[in-house]
Amino acid sequence: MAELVSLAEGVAELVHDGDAVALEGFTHLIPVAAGQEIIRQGRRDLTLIRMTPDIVYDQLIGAGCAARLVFSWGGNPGVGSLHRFRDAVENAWPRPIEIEEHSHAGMANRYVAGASGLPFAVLRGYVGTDIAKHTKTVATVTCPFTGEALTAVAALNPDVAVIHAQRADRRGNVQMWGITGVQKEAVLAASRSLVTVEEIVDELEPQPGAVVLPGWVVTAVAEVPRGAHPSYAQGYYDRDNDYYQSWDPISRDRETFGRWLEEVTAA
Amino acid sequence: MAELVSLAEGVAELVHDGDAVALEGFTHLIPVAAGQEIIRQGRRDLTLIRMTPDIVYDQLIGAGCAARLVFSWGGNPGVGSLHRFRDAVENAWPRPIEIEEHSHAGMANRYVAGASGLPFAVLRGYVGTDIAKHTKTVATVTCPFTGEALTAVAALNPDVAVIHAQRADRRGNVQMWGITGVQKEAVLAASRSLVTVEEIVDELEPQPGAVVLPGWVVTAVAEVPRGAHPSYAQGYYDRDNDYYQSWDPISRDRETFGRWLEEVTAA
Amino acid sequence: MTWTADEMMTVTAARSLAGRTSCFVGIGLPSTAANLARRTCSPELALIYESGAIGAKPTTLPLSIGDGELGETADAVVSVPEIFNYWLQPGRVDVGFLGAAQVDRRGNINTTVIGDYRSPAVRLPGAGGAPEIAASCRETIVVVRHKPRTLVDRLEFITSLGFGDGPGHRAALGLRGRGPIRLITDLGVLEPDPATCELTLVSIHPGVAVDAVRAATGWPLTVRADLRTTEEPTAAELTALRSLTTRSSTRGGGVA
Amino acid sequence: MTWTADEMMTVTAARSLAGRTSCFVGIGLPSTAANLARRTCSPELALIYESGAIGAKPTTLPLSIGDGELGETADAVVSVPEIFNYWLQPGRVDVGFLGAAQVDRRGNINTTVIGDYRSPAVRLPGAGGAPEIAASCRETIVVVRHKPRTLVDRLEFITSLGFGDGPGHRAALGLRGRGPIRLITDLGVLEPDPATCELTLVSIHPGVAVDAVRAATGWPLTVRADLRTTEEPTAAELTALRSLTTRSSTRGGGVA
Repeated sequence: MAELVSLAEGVAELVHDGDAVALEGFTHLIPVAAGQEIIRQGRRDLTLIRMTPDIVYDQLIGAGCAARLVFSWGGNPGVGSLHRFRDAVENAWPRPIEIEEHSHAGMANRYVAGASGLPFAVLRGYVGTDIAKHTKTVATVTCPFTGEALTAVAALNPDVAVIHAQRADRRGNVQMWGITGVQKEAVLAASRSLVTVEEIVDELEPQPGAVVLPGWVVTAVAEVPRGAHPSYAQGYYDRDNDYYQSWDPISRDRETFGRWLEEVTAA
Repeated sequence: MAELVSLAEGVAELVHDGDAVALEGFTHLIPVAAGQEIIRQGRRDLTLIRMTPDIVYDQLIGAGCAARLVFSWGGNPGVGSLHRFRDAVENAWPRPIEIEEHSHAGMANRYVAGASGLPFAVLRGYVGTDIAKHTKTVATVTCPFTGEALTAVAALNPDVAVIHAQRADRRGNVQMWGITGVQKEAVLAASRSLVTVEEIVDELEPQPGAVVLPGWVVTAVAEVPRGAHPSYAQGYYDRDNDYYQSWDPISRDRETFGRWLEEVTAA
Repeated sequence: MTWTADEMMTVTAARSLAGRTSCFVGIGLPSTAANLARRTCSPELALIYESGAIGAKPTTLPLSIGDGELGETADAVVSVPEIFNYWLQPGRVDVGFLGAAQVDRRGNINTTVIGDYRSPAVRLPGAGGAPEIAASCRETIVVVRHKPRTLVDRLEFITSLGFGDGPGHRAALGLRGRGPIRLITDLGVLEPDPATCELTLVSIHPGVAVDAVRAATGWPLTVRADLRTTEEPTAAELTALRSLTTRSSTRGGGVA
Repeated sequence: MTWTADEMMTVTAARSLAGRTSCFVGIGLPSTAANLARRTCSPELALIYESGAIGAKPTTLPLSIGDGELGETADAVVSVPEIFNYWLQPGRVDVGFLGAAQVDRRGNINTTVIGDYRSPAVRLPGAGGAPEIAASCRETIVVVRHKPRTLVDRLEFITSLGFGDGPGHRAALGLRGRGPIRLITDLGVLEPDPATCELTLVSIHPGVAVDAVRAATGWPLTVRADLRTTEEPTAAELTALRSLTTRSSTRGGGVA
């Protein structure tokens, strides 16, 4: 059964300096509050893993928490660039960041392999592109039946997965619905997991399209209302598109970002 | 968009002599009416594919429709043996049947590979057992990253998949819920598909745990109320356990079975 | 309260699930014991069925691994590929609970054929989920009725691997689970000898003679020096078991 | 009715989806065109987003590929691994609709970096779903604004393969999809020359001069002898497009 904790406790117990951390969420249910708590607790040298690093990863990178980024698409959806991410890659500010880059299909299959206890996954991908030239986690595998050459990607097994869901019950059974992306795979692939939820309830009423993670595969659950803001939590609140817009000028300038960072860490 | 047809039309159009046919259903939603229509239309030399061949496969085999069986567990759940299946394997009656045998994990992954457009799937399976000695569709593959040896199974791509679902709408969008087994994979792996449903409705109301197959990946839909009897259709009717019991004596004896067959084909 | 040998077996099997978090429930006798465990020693035990039901809490004994009540009472229902790939294969399940047509002295299981594979004397149902349950669960427990033709010296066909040829065999094959740590029958409890991996009698059920167990075993049975007598079923255990089985039989049929 | 160059581009792109069953919608400009197509020439078109939404029917323009309305209006929402493995990879989707930071004369796409990969002049968002959309959809259509720095002679980094080095390259790599059959810009429409796979101008938008297109293209542009002029947007098309974009802008933000 998962332990019920506060967000601060959960991050303190489960996220350590140098860990490979996957904060997953595909536009919906992004664990932003948990990411900012990681900043607040001053974690360093993290390998940040995510298919779609957006604002919260821009914040973590700008705050200097990350030594590496493993990803497949990095941007501010609906707006444009992640300026802190670009500043780190283009100018090594505030520190150099190593990147390991994949396609979405490759990253998704790396999580699938990790969740399945396999060292690799097979897909049709990367062929004819320059992506594979810059990563060691893409290779070729030959079908033992047809002789066809296919692409192999190495399993992803984060030290800790952090996700946000709509609900959990008191035993730590987690329920999320709507676009649930790759969160189940991230939790099942990771050694530890922290799930923030909109609310903890007595009973999880069945919901159409719901994914349920039983408490015995989740390490800790923290109740964090609006923990996905500025992304959305279906059934709870909409995406705050203005926040995504307003992040652009904050992120563009190191000093403006610095002031934002002071406010967050002071909070 | 899937074509709406009668069961007789659907079987006549989509299931041909010599086809590889997967009638899938994992205890729940077994397409029994469709299987008996295949018997009625006198199909021959079929390769029957299914993880859990039960009564309806016993009937198809006893009726002489099958030249091959690809499977992972063959029995009368809650009762015992499939006597027509055993008579075919042990005594080549009414005709010899070739078998290709796997584990559930292997069969499930063969469907996954088929649905994914891959020639094979990777799993941890079959190791140390005698199963692989008797099939050509299990092999070894080496992880290009770790050098670990893993098991590969060949993709399954049936000519036609036949499944039963609770509902479809008039565009042929199919909705099923409860235990949905490997039916989605079977339909997506097959060249053609026939889906029998309890009812055709104007609108598919969302249901907890529902799997929806869009009409553009389904070939034909036939409304066949109680089409899964004696298995069950959650929300419609329960499993007819007495029928499973009563099948045992019918199936044990060639003559009794012969009389049952006459009744079905006369119907 | 008096009890039958089958009841003794099922109660003993249920007790072996005390303190476990999750159990992958194979088809057959194990399902009865696993459901009894949830009503006695292990109320929080997550029952996992190969049909995709995770955390099933049936009120009556399932007649098959895909009964409607399994899905309706489960914490989650997933696809069959997912249950094997995401849940069983990585080794996150504590115990695999298996039945068998035949089990040999090293806990290897046959559920495929008796006799030659291509022209068998008896064609059995086949593997189902057992080979990977036996390979991937952290530990497995096997439940069978104790007969010479069931507990055999060697198997003609290995469907699911126990300890293979003996010590080190599983590790050499890269299997992650520990293998069959216990064989529970209607006569007693057998456990592997640490040195040889051979199943030896560690506990005998009340009122059963050691010679009777020897006679019912297809190999020269080693009896542990510290042979115990299995604790009698409690009234609570028997009541729970009987209410389970009556309720189920009123639904017709019995467990495969 | 008058229109802007962007509107001409989007309307032309939408028209190219007439008669299609399914479209895998990449992030960016394509999303506007695909949603317009559902409101004009292709009401039954199944829009598939990499977030897992299949058959999405948003009433307002999505601001991202994972907007709530995509899931709420979809025929089915599946996991991200499933959308790539079961739906995109087997080649069951008719058209892949892609944007690009740069596209070369053979339809290869760069969305990764400008300059050296390890110390780039400009770091772009990266691949996302595009490499496999470009590889696996039966056909792909690319939509970009026509600028010399966008339509370039050669790419420093190929993120998604078009026709590679030219005829036969895709087949040699075992790719199943036909590749980029059309490049639609705010100036005209380019299609691959069957012999060379080089993108050539087949249609020019009303009021645009061929020299202007040449000047905005990073390679010596071949103009087809049978150059057509693109049909003007109809009032219905423009009304549908404007209602889409207004409704969306009232929600703040624009499409990435």
